[in-house]
Amino acid sequence: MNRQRLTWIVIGVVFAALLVVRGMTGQGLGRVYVQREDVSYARIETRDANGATTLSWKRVAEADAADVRWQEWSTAPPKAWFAAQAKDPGQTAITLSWPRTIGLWLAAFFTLAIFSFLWADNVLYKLAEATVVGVSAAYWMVIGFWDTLVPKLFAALVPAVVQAHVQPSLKPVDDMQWWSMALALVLGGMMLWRLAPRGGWIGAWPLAFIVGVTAGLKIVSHVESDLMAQGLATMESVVAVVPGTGGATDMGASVWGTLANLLVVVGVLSALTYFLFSVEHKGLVGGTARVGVWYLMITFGAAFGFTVMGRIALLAARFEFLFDDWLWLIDPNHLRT
Amino acid sequence: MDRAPHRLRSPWLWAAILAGCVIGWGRGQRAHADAGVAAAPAATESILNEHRLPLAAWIVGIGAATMIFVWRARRGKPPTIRRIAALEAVDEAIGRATEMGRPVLFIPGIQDMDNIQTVAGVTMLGRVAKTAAEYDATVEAPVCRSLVMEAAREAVQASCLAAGRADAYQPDRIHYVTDEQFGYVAHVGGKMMREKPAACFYMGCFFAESLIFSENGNSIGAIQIAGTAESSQLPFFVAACDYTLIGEEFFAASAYLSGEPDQLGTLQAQDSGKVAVMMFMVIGAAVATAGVLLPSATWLGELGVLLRKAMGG
Amino acid sequence: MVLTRVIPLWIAIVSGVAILVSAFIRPMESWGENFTDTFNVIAAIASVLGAGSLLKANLAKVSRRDAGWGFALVVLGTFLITLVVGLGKIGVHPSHDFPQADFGGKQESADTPFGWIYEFAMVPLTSTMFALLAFYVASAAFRAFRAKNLEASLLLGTAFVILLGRTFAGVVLTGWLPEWASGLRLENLSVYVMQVFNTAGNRAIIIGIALGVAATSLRILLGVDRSCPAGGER
Amino acid sequence: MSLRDRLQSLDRRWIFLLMAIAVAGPILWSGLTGSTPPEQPTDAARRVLQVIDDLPEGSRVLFAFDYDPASAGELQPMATSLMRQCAARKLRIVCIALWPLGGNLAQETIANVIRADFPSLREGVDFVNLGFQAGNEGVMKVVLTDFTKAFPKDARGQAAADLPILAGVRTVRDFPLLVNVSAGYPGSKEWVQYVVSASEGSVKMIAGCTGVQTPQMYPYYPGQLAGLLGAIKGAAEYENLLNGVMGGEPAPKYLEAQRRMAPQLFGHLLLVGLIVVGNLIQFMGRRGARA
Repeated sequence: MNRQRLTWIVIGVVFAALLVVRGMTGQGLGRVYVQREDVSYARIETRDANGATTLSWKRVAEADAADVRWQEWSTAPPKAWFAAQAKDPGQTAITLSWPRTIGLWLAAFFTLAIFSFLWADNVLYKLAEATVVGVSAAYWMVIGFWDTLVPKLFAALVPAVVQAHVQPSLKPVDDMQWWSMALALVLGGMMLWRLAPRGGWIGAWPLAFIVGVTAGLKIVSHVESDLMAQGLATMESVVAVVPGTGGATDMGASVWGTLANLLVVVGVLSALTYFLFSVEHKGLVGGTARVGVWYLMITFGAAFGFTVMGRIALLAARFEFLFDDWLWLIDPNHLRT
Repeated sequence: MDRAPHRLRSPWLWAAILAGCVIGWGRGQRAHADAGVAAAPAATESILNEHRLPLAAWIVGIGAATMIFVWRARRGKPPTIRRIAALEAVDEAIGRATEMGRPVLFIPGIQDMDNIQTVAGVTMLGRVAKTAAEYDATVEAPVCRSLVMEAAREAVQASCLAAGRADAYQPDRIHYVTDEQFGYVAHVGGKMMREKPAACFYMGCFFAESLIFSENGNSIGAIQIAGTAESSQLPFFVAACDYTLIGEEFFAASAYLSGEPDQLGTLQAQDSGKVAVMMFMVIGAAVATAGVLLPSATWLGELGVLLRKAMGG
Repeated sequence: MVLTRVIPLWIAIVSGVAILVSAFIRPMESWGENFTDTFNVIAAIASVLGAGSLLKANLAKVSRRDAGWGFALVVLGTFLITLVVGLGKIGVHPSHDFPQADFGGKQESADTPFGWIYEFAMVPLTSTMFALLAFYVASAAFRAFRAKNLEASLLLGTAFVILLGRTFAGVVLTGWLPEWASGLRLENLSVYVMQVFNTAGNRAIIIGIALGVAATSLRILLGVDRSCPAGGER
Repeated sequence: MSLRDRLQSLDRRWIFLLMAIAVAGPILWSGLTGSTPPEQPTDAARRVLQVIDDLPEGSRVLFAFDYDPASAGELQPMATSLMRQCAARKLRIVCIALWPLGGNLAQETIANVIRADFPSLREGVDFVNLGFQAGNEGVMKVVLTDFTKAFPKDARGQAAADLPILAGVRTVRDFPLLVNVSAGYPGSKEWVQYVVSASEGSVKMIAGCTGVQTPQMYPYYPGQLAGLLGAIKGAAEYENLLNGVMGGEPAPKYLEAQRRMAPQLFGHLLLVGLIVVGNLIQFMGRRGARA
């Protein structure tokens, strides 16, 4: 047995032992409770003067009067279950949810499996990686189908089907939308032609369309909201006049403001000089470009500092999941006490 | 290359004709509206959006500069372009991968083809694939969008053909993983650790994954060259990669690597745009400052307004 | 040659120029917005190709018994299960607004199999992957943030000021400075850095990118770039 | 092997371990003891408090929820505290969302803050949730000319034009304050560009952003942006100030940001320490080479 495998086994055994100890002490750990809600709807058909019927639904309390019924479960805090059990040990209003409890443990397993990559590539990480690839690829395809194809493409081209099975409140689309969806269907079909044994080249046509339109759209948006807007923002007076008390000018603040404005203008110009391609960075241009690089480096340093904050918050959120939701070690939101 | 057939196929000519047709159609619509056929309130407005005229002027200006510099370049006046270290290193990185017998990893960002950075990234993939085909190195490109996969395959196939190595094109090396950002990251991170590519290229639109990729690449000792226009991710690439193309440099990369006079000409056009913006900023700031210092000179104020209008203000 | 090179080039040019011109013509201003929907639909249809690529790669691994073929089997299994459950809306209760529609329900809650997969597999996996960043930031800070030259020193100096200025540590370190020197307190210093240097740097980057995008677009629209994915010379 | 060599070739897993301890330790400490690290609010947070405090009672506030659950960890504490101050000041709160899941988050925030702690406020009169509208900056352009055209219904399906809270509202200019909690596009930057700039000073704006976005928002502060809360730190400062103003023992939900600052503080200190040590090694190496 090599050393690495031994390390893994020891870590695993110690961890499992700690889990067992945690499970035996206090309130235990890692359970999810749910509250059941019965939903019943009755069908109401109303006939107007012309004899046309409209269908509406009313939420009803008694299951007998309902045409459609189902159950919904929502998560209940463990303290609600503790309280309910203390009052009546036979209650069924709040119950342990096996699917969600298993899910919670699975989520904890996946969290640890991904963290294990920090140590080294290993079988747990590979398993987590395979799962996330399979699940997420399918997830986005399902979302693409139900949230894009159905409400956009099918709603435009086969509205009756969508109305009957998915969204009775669907409104008819205008001509422009119909044509853009018909175009999308044709181009999408050409893309799929790649799967055919011959004539796969036709897939290059929709790609060319997408690239062309993207180029046309982006040139407008970038020149307008970036180039012109940022240029405009720099075309302000460098001299700042800051009003002080009693109508006089606050000299100190004005000098500082002027200096700041001057530094901004110098910075923009010198950093832009750095981006010049057709001039060698020598002499005056080289010197200016160097100042530009200093500005860029300060900008990057600032971005780094701010980004780090968010990253630590994300890690903290994962640890909170492990300590709070799974291990029940801490209870910052008072869900159990 | 024979130029005669090109003239007929000159896209600019056709673009001009098309623009003319569209404007003509627009005018027809307007006449239609004026005749009361479609009496919409908008009928009183001009068909052309005058508020956007400065924008149109800027785009036409940059377009004209591009045409002029491309034309000059074609006439045998190739521009001189400064050295971009990151791009000089591309050949070296691919060469090293060939020597070590390990693959080259190319990530064209995590966005779809409707992002211009992805388009630029896929174009760069074509360039890298061409060099790799010449050196006989393999390029692996896992992608996270189906359309990007198709576009990347197109580009790589074309490059292999251009390098005279049609056999080097293996579509399965460019494969789709998942649309999900961190599912993709999990896969690429694991792949890097297992296959240990010798050179890693990150060219496109990146978000949080920039540092995960570049730190993993660093730990396996790969040469890393990155390029992106996402300013929030630039610090991480600058810190963790060997070379980084910053913002505009990334968009210039494909033209630079092509070495074709036409394409280098477009870089000069980019520069002339930059100089124009810089001049507007200097004059605009100077006029605004003078306006504050000499409040009595009303013509300065008027000039300032005019300059700001030219910038869409 | 014509079908594979010339026509795609022309499709790109014509569609691009049309959308560019439409931005300036009032009745056509909505074209660009409509394109978003068109694109999303094409991308959703094209996901069939992505699924094909994923299935092919993993089936090949399984059938060749490559190293790690078991994991390829996990990819296939989880992919197919999620796809079937999600597309079929299996176990989804009807919608409250129109209970009669058999596919009208939403599958967001953990009540439904698809929602369960999302909440207990996808969320923990992806958000933990995201959280790994905190570790990589730490190792990059140790390894890469070295004051090798003036440029690198500026980068790390700024990062330092921001990092310290954004916690209580900054207050402890420089809070004792008297009022007249309050500008040098870390929290105020970080605000100046942001307002002056960061503004200038970002502005230049943004303008540069805008020009880069314009030039890239023009290379496509004028047919100069022959290696872009829109066909052209090979 | 000298200390320098050992540090130079330090396995990065030791750094990972230090990071794990620096983050996990404070979470456990603050979770078990219930205490939070001390907080000293900066001017930026004070200014946010002041801007809301300066509004006369009954003023309308447009509250835009432009984020989703993925960034709720960083932004929810801000949204909670901002809504709490608005409700306590008896401002009339109109919630909207340009992110699909933002509407749900607005609903949750209303339930957590207004329904739980300000039960006397009436929906439709003192607060309302108009839900999500698709269209990104297109929606912003519409609210500049016709507010109820962009948001025709509230979350319960009632026509916005009939709601007492919106009586007399024509455009976004009828809201003296815009509060935006944002995680990206569309968000604070677009609200400034399209709405605040176009309103010629009649709309003041407070933005709460993620850490990644904050550097991009600073160019607008304190000009077009009246207040800016950056990342969890900004939220913690503001939360601390507000708890001081409100008095009494704050509920756990009003301490969320400050609790989250505990791992931040140690994480940042570790990073600073790592940078210092890394540079010391570099410095020692340079001296050694010269000798």
